[in-house]
Amino acid sequence: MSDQSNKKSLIEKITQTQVWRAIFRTGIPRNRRQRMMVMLNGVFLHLHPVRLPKHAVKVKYTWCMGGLSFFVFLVLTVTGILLMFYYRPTVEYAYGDIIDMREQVPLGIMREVHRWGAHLMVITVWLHMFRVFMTGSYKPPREFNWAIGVVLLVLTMLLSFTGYLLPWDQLAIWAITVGSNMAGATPLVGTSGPGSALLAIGDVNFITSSSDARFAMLGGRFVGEGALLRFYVLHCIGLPFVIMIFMIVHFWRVRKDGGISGPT
Amino acid sequence: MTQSSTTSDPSSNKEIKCNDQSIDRRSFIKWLTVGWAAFAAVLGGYGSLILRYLFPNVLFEPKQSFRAGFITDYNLGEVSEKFKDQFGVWIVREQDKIYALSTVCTHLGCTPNWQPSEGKYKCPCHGSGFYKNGINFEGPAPRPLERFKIELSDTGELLVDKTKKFQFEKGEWNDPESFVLV
Amino acid sequence: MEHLKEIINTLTNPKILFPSILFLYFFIFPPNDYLLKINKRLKLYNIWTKKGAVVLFSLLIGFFAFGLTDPNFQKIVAKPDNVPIVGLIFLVVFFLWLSMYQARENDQRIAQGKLPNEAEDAKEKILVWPDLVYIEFIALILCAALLLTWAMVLKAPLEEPANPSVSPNPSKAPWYFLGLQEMLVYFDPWLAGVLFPTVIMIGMMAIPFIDNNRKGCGYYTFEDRKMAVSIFMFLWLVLWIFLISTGTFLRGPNWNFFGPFEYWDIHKLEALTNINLSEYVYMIWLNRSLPSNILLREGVGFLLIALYFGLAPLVLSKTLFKNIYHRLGVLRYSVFTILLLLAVSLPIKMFLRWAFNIKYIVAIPEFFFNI
Amino acid sequence: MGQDERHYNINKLNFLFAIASLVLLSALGMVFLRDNDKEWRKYQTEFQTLEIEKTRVKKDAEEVKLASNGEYEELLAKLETAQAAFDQKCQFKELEKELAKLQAENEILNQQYKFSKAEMDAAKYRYETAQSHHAANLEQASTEFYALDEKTKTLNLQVEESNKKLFSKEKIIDSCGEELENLQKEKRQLVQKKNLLDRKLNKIDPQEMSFVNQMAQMVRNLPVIDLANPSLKIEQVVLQDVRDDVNFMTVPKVERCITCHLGISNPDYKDEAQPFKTHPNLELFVGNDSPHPLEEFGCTVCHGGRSRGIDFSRAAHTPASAVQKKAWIEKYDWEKLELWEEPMLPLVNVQAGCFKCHSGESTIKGADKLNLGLDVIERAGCYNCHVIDKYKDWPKTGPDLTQIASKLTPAWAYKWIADPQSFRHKTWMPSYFNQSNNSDPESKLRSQQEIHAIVHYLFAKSEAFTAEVNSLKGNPINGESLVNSVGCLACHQLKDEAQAQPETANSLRRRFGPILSGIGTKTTREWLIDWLKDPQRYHPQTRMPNLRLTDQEAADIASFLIADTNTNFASKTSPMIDDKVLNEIAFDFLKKNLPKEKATTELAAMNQQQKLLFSGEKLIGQYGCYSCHNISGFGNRKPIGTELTEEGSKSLHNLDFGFIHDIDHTKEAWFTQKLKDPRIFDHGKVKAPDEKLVMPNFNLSDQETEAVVTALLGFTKDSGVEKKKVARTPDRLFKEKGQEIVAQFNCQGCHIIQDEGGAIYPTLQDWLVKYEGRDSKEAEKVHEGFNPPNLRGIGKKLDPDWLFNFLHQPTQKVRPWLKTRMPTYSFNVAHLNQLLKFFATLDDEQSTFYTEPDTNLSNDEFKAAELMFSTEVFDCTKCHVVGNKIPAASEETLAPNLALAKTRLRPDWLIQWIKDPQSLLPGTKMPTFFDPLDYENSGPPDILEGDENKQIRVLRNYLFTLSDKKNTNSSSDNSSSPAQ
Repeated sequence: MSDQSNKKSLIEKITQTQVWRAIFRTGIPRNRRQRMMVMLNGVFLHLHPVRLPKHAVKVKYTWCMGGLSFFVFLVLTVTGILLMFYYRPTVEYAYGDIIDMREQVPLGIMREVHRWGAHLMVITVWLHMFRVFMTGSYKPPREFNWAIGVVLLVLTMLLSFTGYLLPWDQLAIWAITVGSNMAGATPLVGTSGPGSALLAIGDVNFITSSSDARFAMLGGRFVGEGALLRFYVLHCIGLPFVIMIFMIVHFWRVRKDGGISGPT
Repeated sequence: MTQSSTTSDPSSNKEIKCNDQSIDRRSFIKWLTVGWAAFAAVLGGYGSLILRYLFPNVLFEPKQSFRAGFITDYNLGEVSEKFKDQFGVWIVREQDKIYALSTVCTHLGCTPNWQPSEGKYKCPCHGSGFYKNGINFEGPAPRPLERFKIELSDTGELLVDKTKKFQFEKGEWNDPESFVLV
Repeated sequence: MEHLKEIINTLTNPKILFPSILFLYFFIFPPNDYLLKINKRLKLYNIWTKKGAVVLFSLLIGFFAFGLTDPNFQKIVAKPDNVPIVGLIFLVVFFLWLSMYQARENDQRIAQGKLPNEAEDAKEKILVWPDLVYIEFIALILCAALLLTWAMVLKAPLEEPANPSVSPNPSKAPWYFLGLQEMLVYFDPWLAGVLFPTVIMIGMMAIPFIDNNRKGCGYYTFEDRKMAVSIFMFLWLVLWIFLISTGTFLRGPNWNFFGPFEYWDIHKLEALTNINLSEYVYMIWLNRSLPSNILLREGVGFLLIALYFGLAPLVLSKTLFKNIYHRLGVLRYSVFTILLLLAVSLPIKMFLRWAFNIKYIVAIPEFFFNI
Repeated sequence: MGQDERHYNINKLNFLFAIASLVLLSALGMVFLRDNDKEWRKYQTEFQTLEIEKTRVKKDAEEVKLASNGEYEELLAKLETAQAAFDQKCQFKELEKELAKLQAENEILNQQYKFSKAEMDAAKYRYETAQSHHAANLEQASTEFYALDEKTKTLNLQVEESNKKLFSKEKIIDSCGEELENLQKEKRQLVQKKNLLDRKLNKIDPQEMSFVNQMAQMVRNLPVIDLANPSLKIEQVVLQDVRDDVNFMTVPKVERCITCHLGISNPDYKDEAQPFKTHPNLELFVGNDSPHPLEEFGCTVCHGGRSRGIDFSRAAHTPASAVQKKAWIEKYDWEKLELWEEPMLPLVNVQAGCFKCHSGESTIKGADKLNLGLDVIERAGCYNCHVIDKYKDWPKTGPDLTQIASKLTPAWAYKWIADPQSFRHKTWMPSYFNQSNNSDPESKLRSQQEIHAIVHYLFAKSEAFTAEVNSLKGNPINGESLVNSVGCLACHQLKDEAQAQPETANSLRRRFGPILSGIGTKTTREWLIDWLKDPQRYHPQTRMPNLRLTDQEAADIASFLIADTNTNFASKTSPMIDDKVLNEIAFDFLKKNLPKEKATTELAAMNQQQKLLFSGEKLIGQYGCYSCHNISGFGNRKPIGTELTEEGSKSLHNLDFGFIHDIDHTKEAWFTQKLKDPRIFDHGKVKAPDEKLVMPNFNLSDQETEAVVTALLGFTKDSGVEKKKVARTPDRLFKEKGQEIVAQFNCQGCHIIQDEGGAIYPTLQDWLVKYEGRDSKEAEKVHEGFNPPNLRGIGKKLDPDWLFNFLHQPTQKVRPWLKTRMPTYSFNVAHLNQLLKFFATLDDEQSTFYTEPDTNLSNDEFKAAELMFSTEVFDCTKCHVVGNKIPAASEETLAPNLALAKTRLRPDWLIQWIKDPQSLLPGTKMPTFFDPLDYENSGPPDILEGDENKQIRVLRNYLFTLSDKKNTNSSSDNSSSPAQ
């Protein structure tokens, strides 16, 4: 008996310490005020407003796809960071490291989660876009945020595309070869694009296989060491950095444009 | 609220300026222009810096071009297999020109063999046959073999550059870079 | 059984499948009142009921269940990298139905003079804690569970080590770009790979600025914004999801078409010879050699292109798009029609290729300029 | 806060903003400017100008050549007429129209064919699948296919017909222009060189370019734009097989030297200044056809330096001299590249680079300095104290001291150890005493006692040895002649020259054994006679061979050598034994192992003899005397020096520069200093006598020092070049092992092997003048006849059994007129087999055995052979010795003993030799009887039907009979063929 009362008071004691209260300002949200405060005070929960019209809470309306996209992005970030501990982006090691991720790396599932997560994110982002279109949510005042969303969609696919090369298997280099050859056909700045011959003075051609758009993308004349490194850097640092900035703006604008869309 | 008061009341701002220092308006514009022009130039500079950084000064790729010796090293009508293993190229000397033929079968990418007695390249995988000049005549190969860029160096040596291909079906074999006149 | 497969194989040949989808599409998502009337008369609108859902999914599941008995189908569908696309098909169909179901309900309410469901709901405000937060929490837990299970069941694919001298047949781009790769069959890379993606991106960003219909914001509806939904569905479902599925499941070795139950025979041959418009004009109609002057040679092609993008908007503004022209104004209208014409150029080019073996309308390979 | 809630004056902020932006802009501008102002850009620009000049000159020369070429002018004229004729005759307006029409038709037909064929192929596939699946539509597919097939075939026929028509029409037009075309082709060939130069100039020379191209040349190298297609660019070679060792792994070497050294492989630039100068000896280095092409070997694998550097200092250039250093600092702001282990080798030591890959060879072709360094190391015996991998298991260089008492006196030994140079200036015995760290008065006193102790130990431990006494009285004059002729001078010199002469490989070969001066002061006649008769009796491991001297000869030589004395040395006195100092020495050694008190009592217990003996042993251990000499009691002691196998890779901070600050902090400077004065790094250090540096001074000349330093720099870790080393095949190992034996026994003192050696040759010329009374001109002409033979080609030439026996016991007289004797060496069976394999691999002779051909002769053949052999035809015995029969001609014209042919020569070789001796041994005296240029008619026409092949074979077979018949008597006296 005394034990139990002791325990209870222990919990109470803990929740009443200065440390606890310094971290959890509002306490357990039991009443309306506390439920509002918990949303207002938390840095992450603050993404949401305190109150919403009823339709916006319904899954039927939102499909939860935006939130899930963000969640999958976080999963990809975490798994991606873990994979980076074992993966070396060089033509000598990349393929072997990928094999090892299944063979000897503990729990050997991180790469699967990362890869399927990447596919899932593309799908959730598309469905999110679909939902936003079907509810007409791009209409004023949310035009700009729709544009941001389009950028995020493109960035998502670029992230997936850059990650595609990293296993350095046949699937990887040929998918990237097919993809990057298109860049070589860019008008004016691609060697096999229309008008590349125009960027020349006299006999000196300025668009060559080592100075065109494709080269800038691959860091070489064909998919090789340079491409692997470039795609790695873009995949792990460059594009995540950019997409995070756009995501911040996207979320911020959701709130600033009047919260989630609804009939007016 | 403070924000709105400053923006909503620009006239008072202006008035003070105009009354006190009328010359300042000109220098205001002047320095602002200079400042933004310089700043724009800086941004452009950084942009070109990043652009330039994407193009390395040297490449570590395996060599795609090689020296193939002198024209006199090749006998008339001969198909030289000297560079087949290392670079995947046949050097063919004809009556009036010399060219470099790719050793990749256009069907499924196998490597055909040169059969001097029959005067043809025969692919061991699916039996595609090509004439000496690379044109397909039997088997499943859909198009002729590709040719590579070939030119004379300053010293008169032949230089083969594999980064540039010439395809017959595109009419590229008439391109002067696709052969060297003897 | 085999017979059925044969029939499906024949039907899925894009030369048949694509036109029929195009045809059906206008009745399922009618862009104007006239077609809507037909749609309603045909009771096609009833797809978006719960009964319709049962039928739709029975068909879909039935097809896959039937298909999985076939080894060729199995091989393609069960390939780890293709699994997401199967999932995508189910998800898209489900959410398509879900949105249209709600749209249909709302449309009916509006027709009855009531407010849409969402507006009804919006009158009431709800605290985010705990309802929404909880829902989201559950959703992401389910999502994580899905991911983990998926990861355990299906190994991420890993093929042979990269080998630049051996190209697999077929070489496919990542699945989400297969729409672009499909376009490559009909357009030069600079169009399919560079210009179109850029236009798609810009066009998508431009949607809110072109669509000046104030109705239909914040609730599911079809009838309030027929035109917008119809065009979007055309681009998204037909030109994107459908082409991706085609590229994944129906494109085999040598980029030949294969029915879902067909064996991917590397030796399959199709008559794919085609011919440029200029050759048509000079060699077949005028019975002479091609002129050596490029402009003269490609003059007809250039003229056609100019007419397509110059004249068509004008004609349309007076005829079919009269209302739209008035609603959008000159600038919006021109951007809209140009984008639309670009999008429609793909089916047009497909049709030209299939019907007349037209390779390029303008063919200047000397400058890599082919249209 | 002001009225409008502002604090700063907005104008000021604008101004500041403008200034700040301008500052940033100018900083950014500097970034681009600096990047555009790199050293290598200047060099490349300079080189472009140079290249233009060169090309212009070449082109002008070519034009002059063309202008003076009559053939060319003629051709031009012909061409003109041909052109005119063509213009006149070959205008086929009608025909061309027709042709155009035909062409159109042909194209259309072709297109139809293509379509039909594609359809047919598809139909065929459908038909085939239908057939294999037994599909219902088989019939339909079949008819479809066959219809299309038919259609395609017809179309194909039509196409071919059209082709034919087209072809015939084209031929009419072509044949008309045929002559013109041929002429044009001819012209093209003539002016090809000029055209090439023209084209090049068009590309590089602004004067020959269009204005637009000039613009392009300017624009293409501007900042940022130079990303596209610059003419100035960093050049590099990536070497997969030559790798940089980065400790965790090796990575391919990246060579950028050619970014500035632009003319390095182009012979046109051999007279230009650096950095454009051509590399010397392109046939051996850098050139595409050389064994070391640039694209496979690069530069720094030999030269050292930082191969990725493209800045003068950062490439780790190293000046060759102080003068150059100063010049470089002025010209290039040169500074030593710190934190880089492998700076470029100074030009004087550059051959060190060869050793990386060629370490197995004893003489490296073209690397004379390195070879000299290695030779010095071999002679001086550096490897005795310092382990060097290359010289593992090499014999000790110093004489055996275990029986020293029979040869020397203690007094002589004392004086010798104290200062060997006072006895002989050029001796390999180095100086231990009176060096920079032991020449202060106190050390000098100590040194005296140390030497006493050492001498005492040596003599106390000396074993008994009795020389075989020879009572014959020697004739010194005869002795002198013998010394000069019998072969001593291959390894010895008679005179000790104070002045250092530049050394060559051959002069070092003649310092293989000690210089024979002052013998009278050194040893006794008895010992000497015994030594000369059989050196192995005194020292079983000695490399001094047995010359098989008769007693008289030995006595003669001994009395000649013993006559030479060194009076200066003899008159020197040695100091007395000083007990006090001796005590100190002994006590110091005792103290090391014992507590002080115990050491004191121990010392007190010893008498002087014991102290000397005790200290002597310790001192021999301390100085390492046992490393070079056999000394009793030092059987298996390890050498005392640091290992030198990877000395060249040693990090600079592992070299102790001590307090010496006036030399460069480089490896080569340290090595040089160490060799010049091995004790110098003790300077300024506080050290007990037994802690001092002990490396002795070899008194090397500057030339020798430089050579040794070169070799030391070459002793590197060879990681990274494995793939480029010559593969270590069995043949390769035979060669290397053989070369090692050749070097160890100084075979090249007498013989030429692999085009090297014959050190004795010049001395034989002197001998001819001095003792044979020939005048010097004649001697120069004939001395070849007295030289020991050149061993080129003996792998193919000599019968392996014979060679084996001969090397073991060379008693058979092949060339009886030679005064020089092939001595008897103490080769063991392993040596002999290795030598046999060595000579065989040198000549690519795979096996050391062969099958005996049929050498029988019919009677006719025998007669024919005799005829040819006789004076009538070839007159072989005019020169050739046969058994005892020595031709009457003067000695220098004599040729080897033919009686030995059967046992000595390989039958195949003999055929070749008779056929064309010059091809086997260019410059041989053997006459060419069968002219290789007109072989078919070269033999005597009336013998054996004039069949040359037969003549040669028969002659060979005849020669093989000579030993059997005529000379059975003669072979008896040199038939002491070894028991093997």
